[in-house]
Amino acid sequence: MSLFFIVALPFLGALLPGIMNSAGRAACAGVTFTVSLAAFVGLLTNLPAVLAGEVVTARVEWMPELGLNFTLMLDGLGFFFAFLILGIGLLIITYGRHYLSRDDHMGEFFTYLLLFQGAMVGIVLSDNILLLLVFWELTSLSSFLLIGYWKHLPEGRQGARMALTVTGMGGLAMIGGMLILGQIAGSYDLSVILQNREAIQADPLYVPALILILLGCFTKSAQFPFHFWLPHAMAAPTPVSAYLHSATMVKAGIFLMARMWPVLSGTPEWFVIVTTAGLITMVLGSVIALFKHDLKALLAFSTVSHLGLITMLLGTGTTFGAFAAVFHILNHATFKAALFMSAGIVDHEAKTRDIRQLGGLRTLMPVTFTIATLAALSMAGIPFLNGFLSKEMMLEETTHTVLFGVWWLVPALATFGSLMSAAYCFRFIGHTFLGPVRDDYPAKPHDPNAGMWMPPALLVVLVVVIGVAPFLVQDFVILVAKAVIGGTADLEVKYIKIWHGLVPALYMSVAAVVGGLLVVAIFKPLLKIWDAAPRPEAKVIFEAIVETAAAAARGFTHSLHNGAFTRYAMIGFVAIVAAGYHAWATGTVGAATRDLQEAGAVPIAGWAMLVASTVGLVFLHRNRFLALILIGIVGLMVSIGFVFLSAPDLAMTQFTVEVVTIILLLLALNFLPKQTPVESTALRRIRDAGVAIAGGLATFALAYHYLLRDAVSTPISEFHLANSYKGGGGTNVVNVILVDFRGFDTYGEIIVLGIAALLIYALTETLLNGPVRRRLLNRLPDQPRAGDMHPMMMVVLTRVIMPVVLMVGFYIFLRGHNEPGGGFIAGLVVSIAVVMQYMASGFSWAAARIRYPYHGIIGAGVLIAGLTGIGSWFVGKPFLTSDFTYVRIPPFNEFELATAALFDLGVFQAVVGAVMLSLESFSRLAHRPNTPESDHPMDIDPSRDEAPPVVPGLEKEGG
Amino acid sequence: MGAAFRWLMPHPFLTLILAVVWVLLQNNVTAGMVVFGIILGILIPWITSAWWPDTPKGFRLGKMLSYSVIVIWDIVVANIQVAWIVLTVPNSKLKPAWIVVPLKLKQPEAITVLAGTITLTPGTVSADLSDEGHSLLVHVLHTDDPDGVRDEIKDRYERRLLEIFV
Amino acid sequence: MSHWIIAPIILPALLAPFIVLAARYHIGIQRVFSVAGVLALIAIAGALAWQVSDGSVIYYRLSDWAAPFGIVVVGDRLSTMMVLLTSLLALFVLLYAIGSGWDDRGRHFHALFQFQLMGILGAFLTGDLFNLFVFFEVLLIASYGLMIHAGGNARLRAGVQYVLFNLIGSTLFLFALGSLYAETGTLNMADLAQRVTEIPAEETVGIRVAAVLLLLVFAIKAALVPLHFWLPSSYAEAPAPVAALFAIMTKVGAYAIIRVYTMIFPPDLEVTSGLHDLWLLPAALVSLAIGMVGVLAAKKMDRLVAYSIVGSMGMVMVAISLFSPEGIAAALYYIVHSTLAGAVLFLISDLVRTGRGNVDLTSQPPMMGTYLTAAMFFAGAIAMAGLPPLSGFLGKLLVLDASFDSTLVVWVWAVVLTSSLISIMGFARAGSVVFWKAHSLPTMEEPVEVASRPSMLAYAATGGLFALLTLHTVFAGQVHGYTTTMAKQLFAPDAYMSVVLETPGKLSKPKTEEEK
Amino acid sequence: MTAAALMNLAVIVAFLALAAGQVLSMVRLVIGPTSGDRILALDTMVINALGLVIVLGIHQGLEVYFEVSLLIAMLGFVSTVALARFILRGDIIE
Amino acid sequence: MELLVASAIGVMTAGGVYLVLRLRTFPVILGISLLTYAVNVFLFASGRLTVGAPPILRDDITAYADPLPQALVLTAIVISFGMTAVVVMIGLGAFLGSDDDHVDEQPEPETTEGET
Amino acid sequence: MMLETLAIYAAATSLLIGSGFVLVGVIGLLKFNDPMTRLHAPTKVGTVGIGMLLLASMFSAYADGDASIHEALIMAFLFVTAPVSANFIAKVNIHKRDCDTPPSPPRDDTWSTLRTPEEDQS
Ligand code: NA
Ligand code: NA
Repeated sequence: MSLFFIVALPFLGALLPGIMNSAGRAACAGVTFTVSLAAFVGLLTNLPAVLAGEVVTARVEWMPELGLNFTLMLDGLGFFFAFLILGIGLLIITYGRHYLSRDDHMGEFFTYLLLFQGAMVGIVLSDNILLLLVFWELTSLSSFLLIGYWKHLPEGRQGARMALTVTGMGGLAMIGGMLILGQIAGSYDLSVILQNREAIQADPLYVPALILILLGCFTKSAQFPFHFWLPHAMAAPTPVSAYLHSATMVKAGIFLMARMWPVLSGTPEWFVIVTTAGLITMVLGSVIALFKHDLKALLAFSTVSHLGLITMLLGTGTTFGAFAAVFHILNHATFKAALFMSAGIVDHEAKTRDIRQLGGLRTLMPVTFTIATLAALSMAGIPFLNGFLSKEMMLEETTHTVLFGVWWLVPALATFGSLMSAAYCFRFIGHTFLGPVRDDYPAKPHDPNAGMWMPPALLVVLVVVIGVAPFLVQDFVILVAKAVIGGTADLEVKYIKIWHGLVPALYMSVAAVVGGLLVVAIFKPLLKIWDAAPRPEAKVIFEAIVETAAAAARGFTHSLHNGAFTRYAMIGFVAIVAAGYHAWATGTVGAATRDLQEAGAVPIAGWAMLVASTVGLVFLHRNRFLALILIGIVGLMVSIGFVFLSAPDLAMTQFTVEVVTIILLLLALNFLPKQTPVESTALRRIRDAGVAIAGGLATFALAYHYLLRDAVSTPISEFHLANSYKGGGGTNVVNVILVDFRGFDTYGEIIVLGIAALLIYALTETLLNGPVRRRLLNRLPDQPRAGDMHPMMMVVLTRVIMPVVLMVGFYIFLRGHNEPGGGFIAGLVVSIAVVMQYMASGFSWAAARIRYPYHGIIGAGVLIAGLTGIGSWFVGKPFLTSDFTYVRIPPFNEFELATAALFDLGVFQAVVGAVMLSLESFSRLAHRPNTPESDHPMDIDPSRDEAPPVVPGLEKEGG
Repeated sequence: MGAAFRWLMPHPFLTLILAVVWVLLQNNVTAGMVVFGIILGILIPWITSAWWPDTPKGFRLGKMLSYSVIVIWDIVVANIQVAWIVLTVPNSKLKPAWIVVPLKLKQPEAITVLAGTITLTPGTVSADLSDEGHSLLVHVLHTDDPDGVRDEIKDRYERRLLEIFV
Repeated sequence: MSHWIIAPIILPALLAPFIVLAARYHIGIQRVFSVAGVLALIAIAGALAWQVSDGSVIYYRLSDWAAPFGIVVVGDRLSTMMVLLTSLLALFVLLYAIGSGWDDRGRHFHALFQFQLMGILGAFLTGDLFNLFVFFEVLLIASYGLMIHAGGNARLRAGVQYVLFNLIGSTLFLFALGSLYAETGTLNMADLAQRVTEIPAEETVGIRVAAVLLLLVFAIKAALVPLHFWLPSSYAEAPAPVAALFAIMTKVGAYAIIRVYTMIFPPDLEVTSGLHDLWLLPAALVSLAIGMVGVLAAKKMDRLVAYSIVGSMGMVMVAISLFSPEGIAAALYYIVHSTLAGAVLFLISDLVRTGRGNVDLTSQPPMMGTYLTAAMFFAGAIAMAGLPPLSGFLGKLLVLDASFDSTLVVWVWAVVLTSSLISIMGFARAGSVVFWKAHSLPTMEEPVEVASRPSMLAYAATGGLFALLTLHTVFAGQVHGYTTTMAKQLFAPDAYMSVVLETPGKLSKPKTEEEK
Repeated sequence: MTAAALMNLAVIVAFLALAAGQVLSMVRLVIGPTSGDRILALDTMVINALGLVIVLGIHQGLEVYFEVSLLIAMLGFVSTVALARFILRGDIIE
Repeated sequence: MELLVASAIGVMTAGGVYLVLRLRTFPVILGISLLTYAVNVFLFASGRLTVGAPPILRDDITAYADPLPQALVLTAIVISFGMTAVVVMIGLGAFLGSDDDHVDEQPEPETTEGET
Repeated sequence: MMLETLAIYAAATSLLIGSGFVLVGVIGLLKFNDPMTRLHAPTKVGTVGIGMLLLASMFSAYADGDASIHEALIMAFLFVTAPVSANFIAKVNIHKRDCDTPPSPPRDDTWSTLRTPEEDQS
């Protein structure tokens, strides 16, 4: 079967259990088993090729530019691991089907399990280190889900996050390492990288790469100092622990070290780091395991210890070490999975895993006892069981290993580790199964059904078979070991023997077993010492670190983003000025190319007014009404400046906008406090003033710089001046630019205005339909009010002047193309005319007489502008292309008809609609439906003295 | 005919004003401009008629013109007077006063013209209207004889306006 | 001249006023037109992207005036891809808004939505800097409207800050444009690119300041630290579909930086050397770090997502600031990813809100629709945290790979990898609290009043974005290959410039002919 | 004195008078003390600005400032009324 | 003349920045308005300063003020008007909802929960 | 030719007179010590001042050869609106009690500004 299928099957099959959950537990497990089995069989179909020494490959490109491709390969090492993963997987599925209770969501469980299985198979079959990274992280993710499977357990959630964080961290480090490796080798394909041992080890980046990759391996394989997450992952259901934390995932790190062995090993750095970490882990794990009361915790630390052992073997960098490591991987997988399942059975039956509550199960659960004992003895290194063989090889290897120049260091520690290992195995057997039968088990224990004990039993059979007849697997182990060391080095073939003679390893072994028994004998006093000794609790430390990190992150983030706009603005201003200054300071300043123009008294007076009003505004801004007047003067002065500097259109626009803005601000100020209180400290004001002055100096310098220099080449506006009349049909070049040369800008501009109005309307609606409404209705004026709402003089004047202003608006609109003016200013003028009417006779009276909805006016305006643009398509011209002609109809003078005028009409409409809709929305906030509405345009009208009372409603002609 | 005219031209005087405004805006008196001005003068009041519902009755244009001449003359004289007061009379010697002008005028347009005239002419500003609209409050800048000012207002302006707005 | 290239701008610009004019009281009709418009946009965008995929440049003269005198719209690989991305995002966001009923919780949602699209698409397509300003304003003001859609006090208060900060940004933009015009006398991007080369070495302050001010403007849009402060609150408080749409808005800033600082002020331009190439990368790294730290710090899921947007923009900017073809290619791949991932997370956050009434990261009884929502959150978190197998991981690899030659490579790698870890911690913490811890609490007798099961359409829309993310992952090779050609096109802007500057328009001959 | 010289002088005098008028009005605006004074001062400043534009038109011999003057004349009034209404009623459109 | 215009820009910018840094929305909006004036004049000045030559074509005149910045400023004025209206409205809405016109978020009591 | 020269003289004279009036108006604004009296100066004197400037503009235009009448429109605007502006400012002064309290009207209750609005009575 293609390697792709082997990897893909678990992933694709992962969907099935989730879907099949409702079909029943048997179906759910069945389909999972089938999927796994299919992959397993698929793997086996490749066995002949592997045994023949071939490397099976498959390749599909994914991201060729990056070098990340679906490149898979199957050699001895890969086969070995895949075999373990899928084979043990089948057993775990069988076991899990019986282990999970009826309350557990089995579909979810098996989905996660298959995802994990796929990821693991992916790791071991990857021929591309980036692809390997993908699967690597996938195992972290799927194990996160599996560990946290029992969501209601805090230990599960915490264990899951701890595992994810630690292995995630390692994974991220490994990304770095792998990328360096790929950069050195020039490819991310393993097959290429494995050929580049010399180049890689000679590269200055070898050490960083090595450290980063080992970080990944050590975290995944729970090597010191990252061993602490593994015991907490034991909160997972036992099948998970058995599968992930003994047989497969934790071995991923080991696998990777084995996989990269040809290129990474053999250097002093590798030796020191890997061996030391392995040795410490082995010793530490075994010591902790001894004192664990939770069966699974005990097993977990034993796993840590054994992984340390394997790591140490790989660290030696010798071929024999690699060979021994491979063999121990195999053996450990068999006995450890069996042990986990046994522990699970005990837990399942006795409803406790606490070793202190157990004992005497030998007679109650004979089958389980047999299985567990054989597996534990194998782990303890008792002859004729497979654990003995590989442990002896390990001890043998240590006698050739000299660390830090001390010859006895490694053998002594290894022996001590083995001793402790034997001790906890004996304790496991003794305190669980031996001793008197108790009467206080949480539940009455008995052997489970065959579905649960058969899987571990199968494994124990292997334990015994390999232990007695190691030659059966010898060729296979050699094959795998060869794959590890790669084609470059020769494996000094050693036959696996039970009896090597009286070699040091044997003495060490004996010492370990005897010592182990002794330790168990004096366990109680040892435990007292252990309990009394202070020792860091990983869980507490981890949680403290995470919570500290989170608290620090919170403290940092929330103090940085404290919701203070003033702070954000301050930082922004400082950043802008600083960046601008830096750009300036690192540049060159040439001589001025333009002369200063003389300024007469009038500009100076205007300037003084502008400065005075600005400064006045800054100092008097707390009086908001006065501030409004002052900003009005600033605007007025700017307008006058525009007039002076040859920009009549701008002056008109600025001035009209100013008026509308003031009206708008007055409408808003009606609701707001009329004074701004003093809240900031003097120091803060000084600081703000400092920033403000820096900003002012910056813009001053910049403006002055540009004003004294010409542009680097002729401004494009030369073209506009030259072609405005010829091509645009207008003599007001500014207007022609607006409606023709850059009509597209104007199109966007009126849309901005239209959106503003829609927004204001929408928000008003929202406010009036929300909790604000009540507040508005109950609002009392915060200042005394005069009696005359709609003064007569104003009303009468408006009657005459509004039509005149409308006419002026029309005039400005028409003239815009050739003289100052245009649709925008006209629109503002017309709006102001209508606003005058609103101010004179009030909102209700005036609004009732408006014939056109402002929404419609905006929409129509924007549409007209757009459709005018589209109109040019029909004559084969681009959007907004203008055309014009001159016509003469007596008695009128010749006049110009331009499509630009139509566009300008759209502008005009949009402006009128937008301004009016905005102002109307503001007014609606103040409008109170419960106040009496006037039927008259003015409050006081003596001509009504004799007139009959007006019937309300009749007056609303044209409304 | 009358109704149709009223509908077409709710405020004939306004139409006239608008036509003049149009010609002034164009800064150019041609036939075309005048015609166009009249068209606009009809069109715009028609659009805005809803906001000027009641047409003032019996407006006398001729008398209005002569009234305007008087007012313009008064404005010129008054301004010189006020300028003199501003420049020469010290604050301590200034004798400002409130005067109340009881109104015979009823039409808002008429009252407004009167109030406007008062503001534009000798040292007086129309400040307020009483709450039923029967008296006008006027502020005088400098006078020894408030009642005389009141009588002159009534005689010189209100009397004429009563003839214009019948 | 084919008119299709301006269709992405004109279509929403006509549709929106039409909706206002004809359908403002009928939410059903609005929905139909809005969705139909977006579907049409997708078709048009797809066709345009296809048309320029061979490396050609489509060019359109508005009002028939040739560049640089008139405004031109230019479509190349980059701009059309951004248009397509925006349209696709818009479809699912719109469907979500409809499915969740968000569009009916205030007025004018659909009109504002269309205008928002117009602004964004215009910004991607225009070839004129002042016109870019106008489109920025269009997209901003529409975004203000959408951001405060449906009102509410917290939202309005956040809205005030959002608007104010962007007003400062708009002001800065005008300062930058004034400086550029004063210095060069032109506004067209291609023309600018030509004119800056004429600036003498003894007179560089003008153009240097202009270049920096413009960069700062775009940096505000791209939420680059220390100009990012506007983002977290406003994105968190915005209605979810709006926030999801906003995921593309930060990319407008990134796009503009890519465009302007590869064509007009490329890294090898003498007069502006030592500016953006100096401190853009550090700022990007700090953004990435601050964003991901914010993920860990967040107390609410919507804030968490908002901070992740800051972080992912940091990542994008890291890649951009390498200013190499590889870096830009990586950035463009990552831009697509982070847009989709950010949007999807905002929608999921809203699914949570719908399911339990709030998005506080505190344990509460199980919500409605937990399983699907939890699964989606898990996937979204994987994408955003840059874990395999989704595109975030691939993007991260691309960025790391591209940064290998940078002098700051150690910093890049350290920050990228560390911030990944922090975000993993943050997402795991959040997911665990919201989705797992709930199981340890008793189920409520009566469900929270405000909680309800999200609608199928809402799930489907979210799922649709996931489908896009998946496609982005599965076809990562093809997409990255395309972004690589895109980056190459960007670093050889001569073709773009010659198309823009050498095509005659009304009353004008191309510049080069005049010179000959 | 020739007509042109007189005209030149007159223009300068007018400019100075208007400028002085602006500055003095500004003084009144700042010292107030009443709201009425401030509105009045602003109104005066707008009128003076209008005067400036007119004189500028005379000075430069350009017609194009007419529209500007017209607008100032029309709209200055509106802002004065709006400000006064605000003091009188709070709500300027009611 | 150039000095006057440039310094006016500087003064308005400084005033604007100072007001933007105030604590209430109203002065902040006034500050933004000042900044808008400053930048409008700046943008206008990018066409350099010309007295008495508005860009309205006349038969006998060849020199005009640069019309392009004028058109740009006009667009900018219109846009900033729309923006001002919007920010005033949103600010007002926020004030009406909370009776508080601080521009900064006001601190609220701390509530956090660790995940264990 | 003669007429044009005369027009220039007229324009100059109008300018001088106008600016004089403008100045006087502002002096009044500054000099008087009561809000109501301050109101007199600029609203009227200023108006005439600007009127003279407009007249100057008309003369000047005539001197330049293109007769101009549209200044009259501005003048009309000013003359029509000035009283209303003054009226509003006077009302502000009365309302804010910034001036002497006016005598009661003979026929009606009070001045319209001083009447407390119904909805404010409580
Ligand atoms: Na403004
Ligand atoms: Na703006």
